[in-house]
Amino acid sequence: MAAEGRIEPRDWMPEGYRKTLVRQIAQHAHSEIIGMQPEGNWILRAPSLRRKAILLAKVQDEAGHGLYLYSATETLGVDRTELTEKLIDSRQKYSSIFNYPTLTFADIGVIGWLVDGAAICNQVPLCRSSYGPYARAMVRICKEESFHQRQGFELLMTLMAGTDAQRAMVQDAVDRWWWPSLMMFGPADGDSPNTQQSMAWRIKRHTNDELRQRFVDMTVPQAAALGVTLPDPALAWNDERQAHDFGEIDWAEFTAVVKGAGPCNAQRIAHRRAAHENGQWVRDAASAYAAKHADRSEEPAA
Amino acid sequence: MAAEGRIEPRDWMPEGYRKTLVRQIAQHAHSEIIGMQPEGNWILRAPSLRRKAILLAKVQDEAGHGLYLYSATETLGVDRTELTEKLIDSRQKYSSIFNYPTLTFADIGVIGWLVDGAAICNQVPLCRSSYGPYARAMVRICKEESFHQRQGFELLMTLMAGTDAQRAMVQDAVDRWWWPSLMMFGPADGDSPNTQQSMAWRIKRHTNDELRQRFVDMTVPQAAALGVTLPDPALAWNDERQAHDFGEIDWAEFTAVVKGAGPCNAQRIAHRRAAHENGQWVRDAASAYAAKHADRSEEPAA
Amino acid sequence: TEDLAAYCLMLADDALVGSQRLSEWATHAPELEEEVALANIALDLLGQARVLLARAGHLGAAERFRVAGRASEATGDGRAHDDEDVLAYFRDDRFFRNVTLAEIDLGDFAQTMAWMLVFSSWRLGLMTRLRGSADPVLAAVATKAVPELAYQREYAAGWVLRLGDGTELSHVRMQAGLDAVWPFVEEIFGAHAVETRLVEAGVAVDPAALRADVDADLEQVLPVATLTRPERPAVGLVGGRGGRDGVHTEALGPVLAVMQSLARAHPEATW
Amino acid sequence: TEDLAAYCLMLADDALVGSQRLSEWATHAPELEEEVALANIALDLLGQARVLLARAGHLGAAERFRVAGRASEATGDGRAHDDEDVLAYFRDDRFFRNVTLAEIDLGDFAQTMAWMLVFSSWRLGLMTRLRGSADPVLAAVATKAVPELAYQREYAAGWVLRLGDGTELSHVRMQAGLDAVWPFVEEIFGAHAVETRLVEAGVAVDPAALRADVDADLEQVLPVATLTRPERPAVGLVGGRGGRDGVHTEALGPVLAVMQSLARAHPEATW
Repeated sequence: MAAEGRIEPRDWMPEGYRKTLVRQIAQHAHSEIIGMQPEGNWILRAPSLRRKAILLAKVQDEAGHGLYLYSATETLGVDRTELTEKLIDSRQKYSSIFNYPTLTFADIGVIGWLVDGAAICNQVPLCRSSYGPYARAMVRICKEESFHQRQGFELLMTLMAGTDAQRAMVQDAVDRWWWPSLMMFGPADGDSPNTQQSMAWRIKRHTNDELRQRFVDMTVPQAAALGVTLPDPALAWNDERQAHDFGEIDWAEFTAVVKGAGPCNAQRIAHRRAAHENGQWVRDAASAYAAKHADRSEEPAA
Repeated sequence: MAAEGRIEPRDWMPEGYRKTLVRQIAQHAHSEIIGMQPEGNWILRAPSLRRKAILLAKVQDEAGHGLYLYSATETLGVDRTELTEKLIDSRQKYSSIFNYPTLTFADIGVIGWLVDGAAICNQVPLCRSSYGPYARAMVRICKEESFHQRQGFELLMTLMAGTDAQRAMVQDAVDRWWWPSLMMFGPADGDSPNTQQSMAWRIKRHTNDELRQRFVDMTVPQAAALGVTLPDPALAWNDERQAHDFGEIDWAEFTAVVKGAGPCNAQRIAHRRAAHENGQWVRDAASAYAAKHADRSEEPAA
Repeated sequence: TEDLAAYCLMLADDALVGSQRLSEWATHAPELEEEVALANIALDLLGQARVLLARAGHLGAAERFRVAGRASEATGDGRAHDDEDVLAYFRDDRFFRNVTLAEIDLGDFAQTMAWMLVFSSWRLGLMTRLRGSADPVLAAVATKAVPELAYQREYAAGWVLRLGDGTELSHVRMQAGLDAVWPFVEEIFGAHAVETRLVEAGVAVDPAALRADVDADLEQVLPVATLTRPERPAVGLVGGRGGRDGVHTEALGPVLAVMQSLARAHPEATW
Repeated sequence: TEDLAAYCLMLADDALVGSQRLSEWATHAPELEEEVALANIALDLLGQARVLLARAGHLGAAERFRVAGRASEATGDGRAHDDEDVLAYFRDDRFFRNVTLAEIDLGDFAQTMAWMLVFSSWRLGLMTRLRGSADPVLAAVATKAVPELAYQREYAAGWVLRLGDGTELSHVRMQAGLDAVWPFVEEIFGAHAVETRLVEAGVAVDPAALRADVDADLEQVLPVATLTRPERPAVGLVGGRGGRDGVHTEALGPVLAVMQSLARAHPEATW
């Protein structure tokens, strides 16, 4: 593994590697699926037909990402139903960022810009993941994510060139999403117990703090281009480090959200649970129909 | 009965009289309940808080009228549950007027003015119904109905004094509700088989055409005061008859709506059925609780 | 051109409102594959609506509502609202010309599939014929729409089969879904005066001709799906007027209230 | 007075949004008696909201939104919108100051009764204390509201008992309803800076003091109803801000979109 080769489904792999991988891919799949909700919240109210089409297509892409990723876990012997049950029973996690509400349409742009941007920082290295199916899924996903990120930024550019109310909407959204976006990189390195093992297995390739710094450095000039203020008085260029200094994350909020006490945790899980349970009879019908059909095709011709 | 005395619940009455009375009161009760739906459609969107309060109170009054009327049928030995089942199985009717949709807020005013107005014409004579409990319920109901009618008219006056869009809204609503309002008096006298018997029993006191004429004569000057046009080119004062002539009702539409093929018949019944069925567990719980409680109070003190 | 603009609005509104209704499924679908497919279909319909609304706008339909929507002078900097958005967002429900079938609550998944089978079968028949329209723009729109609608019809038919001939529960729900949709089917075959005039001009399709298409599809699917063709009265018109005249069901108002809320809160904004 | 206006808005919005939510029950209640009672309670809350909005408007709160709502010059004939309507209809959701408890989906009847027990118990405690406010208008509003809220609390408590100790099904639903409401309870006891300043001035009530009232009511009702006090985490704030700062749940936007749709379609009209 250290030789940068790829592991494929039929290859031998350490059990700890397999487990960690399943957990990581499942969390990523769950994040795509739960992440549809905050954006889905605005599909019916999108303020132009073009934006409606873009948003609908984006949410559709996320469902597609969920599909690839659950397929990748299936190559590791764990199926979608099992993982969905774990999700709705809160036995597996998803990205905590989606436990924040989308309160205005500017949030859609900011999610594209900051949240997808942070996701890309996290995910690009995964395209070189040691596990083949995951790496290949990530190549496709990252491509689509960066398309989404550009769309988000373009929406924000349009709003910033618009009315005062629209500009205020963007600033408000940035104020609410900035810190949660920084939290997307996870706990500080000193508090991240799994990082070393994951890096050794090349499931993970950079530490949380490294990625967070890269994101901040990338985002600051973009914020300037947009004309928005990032809500951190400590944010400043450090000439010595050749990087931006920034303020302390509210780790108490981070912990609360991770532990289920974020603004939308209960809502997101209840929504996903309802969709899953309300769809049970449909999935049952499809199975029953397929079984009947299989039986019939096995019958000898009369 | 011919002597204009009142029949009370414990008095002897002919079976035909009782049946006709139950049918009539039940239909009236159902009409109050179904009639809540077209108005309820605008409670959440009422364009001022004052109008919202008026509308909510009106819909509440209608539920109250339903309650009195079902109580009157209970004095004749038929309970609410049985009648509700008949309603949602389409075995009993309600006023066909409520099978038309409310498409704008002006419809709320027009329902008050025309529909409540027509209902009052139909109902005032019932305050002298030979059956005591019904007559007494009708006194109270008619009082509230004429309050509602005045509120409807006042809303229309306000709209007609408003913007062009508001005036257009009123005219459009009048155009849609005028003919259905005339249909509220039922088939022409020649086609109304039950009228003679009901009049003999003093359940009914005027023929359909008499009441319809009275309504037209009453409404024409009100329309002029409002500044709306009633959508009937044949409408004209007949000096000889000292009454208004008016055009022929579209009896085919009338028959279709009565037979269940109106614009909203299916919707109204489905809505009522859903409310009834979704409430079953609540009513069951109340009964179960009452039964437990009754049991306990019968237990000897420890 | 006034007739043509009205006809474009009719076809556009069917697709726009249907797309909005389908979009309600987003994040609620019974399976991820359905999530993707329903969004896909909603996107196809939205795309059809956009081209047709733009055409209606080109023909002058937007001017009337541009004022009503107060979206004119405010955007003097040249970034005026596109016609499609003026027509979608600043038009009141009484001016929407879709058939009422397009606006009904899609209810559960079975009802949605019943709805989609009828709607796509009907619109596929329409667009197939419209490819030969004397109006080249409509012909082009139709040519692009045909394969999209063929996909929708296949998708819906597949699910009607699976649900109708699946479990006992799904069979009951599928039949109930079909029954619930049925009263709104008759209206889609009635020709509005605008359509009648444009049929004579070789521009539009006679909706009456589409009954055979829909019947054929239903006859092919329902028996195999063990379903019964419903016998329920059609919803009546109001004084002879229906969706094509802007006389809708009570369902449309709230749907548009939500759809238009943000655009109307910022009438002078572009997005 | 800016603080006082904000405080009036808080108390008004709690009632207005709660009333709107309860009004969703109209024509859907499980029994006619409940139809009447729920409408009655919605009307009481609406009445409280109207007086408080008018007061907030008097204190200048409406001016800011009167422009935003474009409802000013258009009504130059003197029939200007009442302040209450400017504040109710032309204010965007981010400027509503209700606690999020007031805006949540009331779900089924059990959840509605759980919601009402908590909401009315809390608001009754608040209004009972507010009768002694240094502000005579608030004191008068509170005096009128107290018996209304006492009725609501009795009504809700009665149903929580009947459902909790009714059938097995109703017990499960009642507990689930209570569980669903629970995460939104903590927020109602938190004091906003405006409240803290007004408490010092003897004008407002400290929300923290209301916890004892609500706890006492729940302790009286839940055990008899055979229900368990839930142990679920409170919903988190967003960067320390909640409903009182205009940071709401995703539920509020669509509720207001519908409520405000008609008024906003005709900004220059009076009704």
